[in-house]
Formats: sequence, C-alpha cells, structure tokens
Amino acid sequence: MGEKRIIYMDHSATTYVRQEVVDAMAPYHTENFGNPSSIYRIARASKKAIDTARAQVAQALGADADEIYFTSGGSESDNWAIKGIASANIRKGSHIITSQIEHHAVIHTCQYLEKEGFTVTYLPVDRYGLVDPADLEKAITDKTILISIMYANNEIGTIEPIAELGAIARNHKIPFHTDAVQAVGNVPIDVNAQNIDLLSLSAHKFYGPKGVGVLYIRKGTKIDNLIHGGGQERRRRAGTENIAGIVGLGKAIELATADIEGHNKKIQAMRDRLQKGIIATIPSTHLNGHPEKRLPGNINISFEFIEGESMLLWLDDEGICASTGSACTSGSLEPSHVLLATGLPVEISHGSLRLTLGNINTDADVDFVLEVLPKVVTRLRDMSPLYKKSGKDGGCNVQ
Amino acid sequence: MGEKRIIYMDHSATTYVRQEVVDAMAPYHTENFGNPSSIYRIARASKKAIDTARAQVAQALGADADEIYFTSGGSESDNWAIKGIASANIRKGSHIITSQIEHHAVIHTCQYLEKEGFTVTYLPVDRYGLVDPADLEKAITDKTILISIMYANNEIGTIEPIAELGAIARNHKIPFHTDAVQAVGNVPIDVNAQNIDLLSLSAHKFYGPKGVGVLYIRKGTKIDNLIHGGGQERRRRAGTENIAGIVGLGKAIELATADIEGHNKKIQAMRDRLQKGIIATIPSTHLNGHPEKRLPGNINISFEFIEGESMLLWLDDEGICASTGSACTSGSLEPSHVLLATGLPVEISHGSLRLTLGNINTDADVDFVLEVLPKVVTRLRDMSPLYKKSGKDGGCNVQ
Amino acid sequence: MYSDKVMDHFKNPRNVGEIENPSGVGEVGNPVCGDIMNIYLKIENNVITDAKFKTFGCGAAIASSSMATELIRGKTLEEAWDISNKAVAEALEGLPPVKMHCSVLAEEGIHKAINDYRKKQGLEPWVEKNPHSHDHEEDGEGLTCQH
Amino acid sequence: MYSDKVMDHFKNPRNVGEIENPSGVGEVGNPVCGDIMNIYLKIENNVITDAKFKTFGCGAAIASSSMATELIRGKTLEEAWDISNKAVAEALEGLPPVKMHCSVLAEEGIHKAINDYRKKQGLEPWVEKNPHSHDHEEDGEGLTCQH
Ligand SMILES: Cc1ncc(COP(=O)(O)O)c(C=O)c1O
Ligand SMILES: Cc1ncc(COP(=O)(O)O)c(C=O)c1O
Repeated sequence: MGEKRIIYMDHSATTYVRQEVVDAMAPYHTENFGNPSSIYRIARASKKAIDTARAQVAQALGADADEIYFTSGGSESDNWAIKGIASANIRKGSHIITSQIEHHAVIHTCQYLEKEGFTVTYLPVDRYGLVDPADLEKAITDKTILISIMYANNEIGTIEPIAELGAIARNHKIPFHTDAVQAVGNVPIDVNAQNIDLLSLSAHKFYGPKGVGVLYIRKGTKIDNLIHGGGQERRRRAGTENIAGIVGLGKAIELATADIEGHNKKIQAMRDRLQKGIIATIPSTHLNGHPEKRLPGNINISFEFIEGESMLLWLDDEGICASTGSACTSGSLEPSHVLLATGLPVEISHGSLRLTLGNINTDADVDFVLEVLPKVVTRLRDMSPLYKKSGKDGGCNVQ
Repeated sequence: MGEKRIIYMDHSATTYVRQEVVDAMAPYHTENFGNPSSIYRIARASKKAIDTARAQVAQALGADADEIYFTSGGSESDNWAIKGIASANIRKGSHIITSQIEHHAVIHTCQYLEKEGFTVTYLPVDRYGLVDPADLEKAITDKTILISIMYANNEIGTIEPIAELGAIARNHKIPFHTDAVQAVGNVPIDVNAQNIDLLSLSAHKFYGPKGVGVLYIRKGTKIDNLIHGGGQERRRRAGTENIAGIVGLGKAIELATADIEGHNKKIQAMRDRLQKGIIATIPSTHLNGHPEKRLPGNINISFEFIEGESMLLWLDDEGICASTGSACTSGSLEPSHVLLATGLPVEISHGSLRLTLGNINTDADVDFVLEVLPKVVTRLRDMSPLYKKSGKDGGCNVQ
Repeated sequence: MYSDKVMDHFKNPRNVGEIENPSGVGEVGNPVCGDIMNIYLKIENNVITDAKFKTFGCGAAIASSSMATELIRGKTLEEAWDISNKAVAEALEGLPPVKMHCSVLAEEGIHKAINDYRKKQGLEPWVEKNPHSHDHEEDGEGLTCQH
Repeated sequence: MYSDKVMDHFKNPRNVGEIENPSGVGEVGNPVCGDIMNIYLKIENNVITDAKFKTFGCGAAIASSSMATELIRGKTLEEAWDISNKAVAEALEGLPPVKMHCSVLAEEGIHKAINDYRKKQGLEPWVEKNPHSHDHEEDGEGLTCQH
C-alpha cells in the first residue's frame, strides 16, 4: 500500500506518545532502573520519580498524592474499583448501579459479578447517551454498594453529568466510581467538587504510554486489592512498579491538563468543520452522541445502507485511520451496545463511523477526509441492495 | 555521595533493560503506536509485533503461541493463575496446595482466598528450601483444585524439583502452576516435559522492561479472567496492549534463553568465587539455600550478630546494591518468611544479605565486594552487644 | 487481516450490479446482522451466462460475492450448485475464521438464485445436501446472527 | 529514606562502646525483633558525665542510640529522663514512620539505665510518665514486635 501519508483520526482508541514523554521515560530503562522498593541510591531515584508522577496525577485531579494508585491501565483500574468495592462491602449489600453505555471493562466486570451473585442495574440513556440523574436516584436501594458511571463515552463522546450523579451518590453515602479514561485532558476534573470517590484513567489516551493507568481512591474508601503480593503502592497494588510507564503517565497528564481550554478550542474547531462538512455533503446520516455535551475531538456518524468495516477498509486504503461500531470488525454478534442504547436501529448501527481528532491532526487532514469520505460512501452505497430499495434518498426501509 | 561506581548485585530484584531491548521497543511509542485491535495499517503493524513476541515466548517455554497471555507482570500473572483457577473450579473443590516459601504474590493471594472460604496447604521445605514431592503427594485430596509451587526462590535461589512435582499433579489431574519469575534465563524450561499447566514470568527479571509479564495457560485449562473487558488476548485479558513492553519482553526472553548454559557458566564462576571468599574471610556465617540446586547468580548469607539494613546502608555507601531478608527494610513485623521456613532462627534471619549477580557484573565487582564486605561486617559487629556477649567467635547465644 | 486476494476483490469487485429480467434471484442475509447479499443470474440452456451481485456488508462479504459470481459464470447449474463456501473461501486465499460466514452467505445466495430459477421453470427446487449451520436463523426469541 | 543527620550519626556514630564499671546500664530490645540497644552511663553528682552504647539494629536504631547518648551527656538525671523519643527523632531531623520505634527504644534504654543506677543507689526507680505503646511486648502468644 506504499508510503502514503497517514491521517490518524482514532485518538480515542489510542494516541502516540508525545516526545516530551518519551524523553522523560528514557532514563528509567537503562540508568535509573532500580527497584523502588530497594534502599540503595539508584533505587531511591526510582522511588523519587514515582513520587513526582504521583504528585502530577494528584494535581491534575485535585486529589491528594496518597490517593493515587498506579495500575496497568484503564481496564485494570475499572476491574479493581468494581470488584474491590464489591468484595469489601459484601456484608452491606450486593447491588451495583452502572449504565448501559459503559466500556466493556465495566460492563463485563459487572456481568462477572452477576454470575457471582451480585445484582446490577444498568441505567438507560437518552438518545444522546445521557444518563438521567433522576433514574439514578430511583435505582438506589439500601443494598446499593457502588455506583459506577463513566465520565465521557468512548464511542459517541457524550459527557455525563458527573457532579450531579456524584452528589446523589454522596447523599446516599454510596461510593461513586467514574471511568474517566476518555475524559482526562478534555474535561477539567476535580474529584472533590464532583464528589468522585474512585476514578479510572489510562495514559495511552492522553499521549502517554500504553500499559499504565491510575485508580484514584478517596481516603477512607473500603476496597479490597485486586492484585495481591508485595507492598508496592502502599500495600494496595502489588507488582514491581513500571517506573518508565509511571514517569511517562505523570509527564503526560501534566502536559494534557496544562491548558485544556486551549487544546479543546483547537481540536473542536477542526472537529466542527469536519462534522458539518460530512453532514452537508452526504445524505442519510445520523449524528450520534450529544450535539454539545461531547468530547471535543469526537465525531460519530451513521451512514445508512452501508456497513462500517467496508468503510474503514476504504479509508485505510487512503491512509485514514478510523473506527466503527459495527459488529463486523469485532467478531462479536452485536453492533455497538452504546449505539443500541441510544435507540439507534441495529441495521443503522452497522454503518457507523467514529472519527476522533487529536493533537496530531491539521486542517489539511480535515480537508482530505472531506474529499475522500463522500466517495467511499457513494461507492459502497452503489453496491448496496438496501440503497436501491430505499430509492436512493428515502429513509431506511429495512424490515 | 558523589559519583562513585555502582556495583549492582541485586539482579533478582530487577535488572536494567539491555540495549537491544530498548532499541526494539522504541518504534512502538511514536511510529507504530496503533491500537492492535484496530484494522488499519499502523494498527496491523502493532498486532504483528505482538504476534512475534508471543512466538518468542512460546519458543522459550516449549509452548504454543496461543497459550501465551501477556499481563502487567509477575504479580498479576500469579494472581490470575490462582484466583482464576480457584473461581472457575469452585464446584470441584476449594483446596489449594502451595509452599511456605512462595513469593508474596502467591502467598498473599492464597491468604485472600482463605478469607473467601478456600483451604490452603502451605507445604514445608527442608533446610535448603526444597519442597519434598512426597509431601505434595500426601497433601492432595479429592478437593484439591490447584497446586502452585515456585520454580526458583527469589531469596535463597533454591530450584525446586518442578518436573517431579508437575508429574504428581498430572497423575491426579490437578492443574499445576509454577511461579517461574526467577527461573527464566537461568534454567531451561519446557512446559510439556515438566508437566506445567500454568507459568508466571516477568520481563524485568531478564533484562526486559518493568510492568509486563506473561501467564502461560495450557490449552484446555479451565480458568476465569482476572481483568474483564475488551477482547484483547483472545478475550482472556482485557486492556489495550502494552505493545512496547510486549515487544521488549519478547526480545528479552529470546536473548535470555539463547544460551542459558553459557550465561550460567559465566555468572556462576563469579558467584562461586564471591561466595567462597566471603565465607573464608568472615566467621559466623550461614549459607542459605541449596548448595547446588540454586540459581547461578544467587548468594544468600546470614551474618550473626548484625542486622541486614545497616549492612545495606554501608554497602550502598560504597556503591554496592544488595538486599536483605531483614524485617527492618520492609517495615513488616517478620523477617523473611523464606529464611524462617528453612529453619533459620529469627535473630539470624535479620542479618541476612542477598547478592544476586547478573550480566552487568565483572570480576572487578567481585574483588571489590570481597574487599568491602568484611570491613562492613566487622564495623557493625564491633558495635553489636550480641557479638560481645558471644565472645566474638562463638555461636549465637542470644536468648 | 485479509489476504491480498480478498483485498483485490473488495477493492475491485467483479460483477457488481443487477441484471434486468434475471432468470433467478437469491436474496440472503439480514441487515440486522450486518450483511445482505443479492445474487442475480442469467441462465441460458442450463448454463449461467451472467451473474451479478449487490451486497451490504463487510469487506469479506463483498469479496465473497465478487468471487462467487466469478466462479459460477459459464458453469452449468449443477456445477454452480456444487460450488461450496469453502471453494469460495479458498479461491480468496482464505478468510479469517470470524468471516467464514460470508462465504456461506455467498453459497446460500447462489443456491437460492438457482432454486428461484427452477421454481419459475416449474421444477422442484434442489435440496441442500450439506445444510450448514445456517448463518442467519430465526429462533424462538427472534433473529440470531451466527457470526 | 533517611535524613542527612540520620546518615551522619549512622556512619559516624558517637559514643560507641562500653563503660568499665558503669553507674547504670539499660538493655532494651530483642534480637527476634531485629534490634537491641545497650546504654551505659557514668554518673557523678547526679550528672551524666559519660554515656556509651552498643546496638544491634538498623540504621535508625544506630543513629538513635548515637543521638540519644549525645543528648544526655552532661545532663542531670532529671533532664536526661525528660528527653523524649520525639526529641531524639527531631534532633535527627526526623525518622520515617516505620522507624519511629527506634527512637522509642533509645528513650527506654536511657530510662532503664537511669533506674538501674537508682536501684543500685537504693532509690525508688522513677515511673514512666507517658508509657508509650511499648515496642517489644510479651503477649499471651509470645513476643510481638510492634514496628
Ligand atoms: C518469585 C517471584 N514471583 C513474583 C514476583 C513478582 O513479579 P512482579 O514484581 O513483576 O510483579 C517476583 C518479583 O518481584 C518474584 O521474584
Ligand atoms: C472509556 C474507557 N474505559 C476503559 C478503557 C480501557 O482502558 P485500557 O485499554 O487502557 O485498559 C477504555 C479504552 O480502551 C475506554 O475508552
């Protein structure tokens, strides 16, 4: 496929590691490689580097440094928060509340707990993907031991009313967890103002390395360990620390939260132009997610009559990296549970395209996608039996 | 403390990352950063890199590539093996057999399961740290669902009779897990010949990066997930893959297992000279661990009348990095559970010193330690009230 | 992920389109499952003289349609009937396991189009010799997509 | 981990050794717990004219012994008795939380040595004003090291 330029519009899947972060990490492989649990000099340097990263994360979240626990990523953080709270509070109750649009790291963990005897309420969302705080209030019982609602959705970008949901949890004295993996760097976070008791994040979503994340745990929260063993992370998360990764995460979160407003303004301008352009030139589309309460770089649009994977293949052929909620890419049976939860019909969900813009993108990228995408959609519609049936511009008349 | 030369003799704690590994990892931060779950080109490159690493690990263990699962390190692998087998086989029974000298990642996980209602037998060891296969045979009941015995001990270096233990487990059709975190690169491993069903390893013990490990799971083994979520690692370990780390692990294990014999010969020659020298010049010492069935780089010696941490501080002052089994370094109440399990008296356990040699060491390092260590021991003994009481060269007459 | 052959047939699909007054048409799949294939045949003297398709689906579905129509052109109905989904997949130099159902869909589409022709001719439809676990089934609960 | 002051007193411990015919001796700690301190005092006219120690233990234990003997030299017995473990730790520019017990051990050692002297003089031993949770205790089960 030659040496074509890559137009990367899949920042919600993962980001490259920015150079400042690569540079910060470098010494911790070969020079300062000491195990931070040891007492000699090179190990003390490792320990100090971890302390610095912990302070950087605390600063970004409005938390205390000793409430920050490093993990191997967002999935581990989500699993730890949910299983750890569940098993530590089993005597109090076994009811958990979450939403229908959570990441699989939350949903599958909850489903696992259901098999173990827990009851889980999956709150519905409106057509924009918003959880209604009134629904949360109603779902709470005296057996509820955890509420877990994501900060921002990874597929449709919708930003949930976290402070409101957190306040309800606080009123009922129920620990409130939020999966903020997609939020960091895009939304100002303050765990105290927003009543967040536990928060998951993952470095590779904000220009840090893969395989390192954080679980914020408010002081006094009753939670079991997920990974038992040595005394690392104040005896709460065993395993020799991934120092290079932790240093990278610290640097990355510092940079990502230094000027959120400026960052968002730039990304959002590109996003808005791209989104408007697509809707203006391509008929029979559905914009998914909330029109305003939405991550700055996120576009999620469904194109009727065509299927997502075939769109991605054509886009990839042009050097454009994107993703879809179609079941056909994942080998799973169902298209995106998020799109379905917003009420989008299954057949239209198959034709969804997610473009997520980030630091790497330019106006030229936007122009290029606006040039290529309509052609791809047309080409695929021209060979789609659904398109013909619908009379080329009518609604979706699939059965 | 100036710019003194560092003599690193704590390779069992962690190793530096060798340059070939650093180089292999580099492209996966900034160029090939794609999420391997995506379908576009740069992501397919990530996927291919992971496939290569998986094949490298499989090759090193005599396993199939699709039996290799990447994790965040040895602790996660141990937790996954033990909890995953326990919860998946709870209907069959709730008895687990392990040993008294396992790493905390195994011991604390077992203790957690005891709180959850499982029964755990901790097999004793002899004075050299060896588990007796006959003890294992006796401990097995019809409720036993897992046997977990470490391959080589991290403190005293003793290498367990894994093939024999595995054969007993196989006879009883009980899954056999081994924590091989210290063994990789030092002992030839063959999961089939040795009847190993699950095996944990961690890259930072064989010149790879920290924060990445493997759990080998024999095909057909019934095991639950530890980290639920996305479909990574064939739906068994969720979380966006730590590609750079995985690539590093693959390269590191390939290099570490390319010539184990040659590597061991070199390391062991230095180790033997150091060990003999210490014993010859310093009276009232105890060699811990097995004299022959032992990791090539490991020395663990207890010095009577003195305490380990103060030894480490003096050694560090001379640039020598080492570790101890004294409780005083860990803030825990008890000195090394491993030394105690071998029958070493508590008070002598406090005075243990572990030196673990590796690729970084030279004959000059050995000379230097042989010069410095006797002085350190003498200095500390001279201020020890126990030493005086004992008449300077008698046995340990503490009460 | 896909073989070069699959990518070739995806990017340059052969025989896209419809046939006016076709001798037989096979419509298979379901939009809920993410793939629909329509196969159009022109049949003269028991020989398939033209074959075209329209497909809504993933890369493998489009490539399978393209390859299947290529394989049956110029064949007798009996020969065409005997072209299995495996033959389609092999001609494509393989399909990923999760995508094998696309080749099944192609085989089913051809069978349906042939039987559509036979019915129009007043002939007994042929019976599937080796009914595969069908890809799209209505079970008691509704539609299941067996990918 | 340790302050510069701790490291200085660890590396250059003051007053190491024993006193021949001491006025009072305090032996505290237990080898099972990893630390033993012996404090030796020379007392003249109610004033500590010399203080020495021998210690088996970690860096903090050695530094605490060194600092404690420094602090009490030249002091009256009453003054020396009132030097708390906190004063020792502060003089060392702080100790890590898990190592605070070492300063407690030093305080106890001085108290024991002073009372040893008082008993030899036929005086009532002084009573601890603020008995801390003692560092090394025999409970029902045996010895517990409260680090
Ligand atoms: C025998 C043994 N098991 C498990 C571990 C834990 O590995 P990690 O620190 O990579 O989690 C270690 C080392 O720390 C070890 O030596
Ligand atoms: C919302 C959300 N939660 C959790 C995760 C899991 O994070 P990781 O892949 O770092 O484990 C992701 C991304 O993959 C995500 O987008």
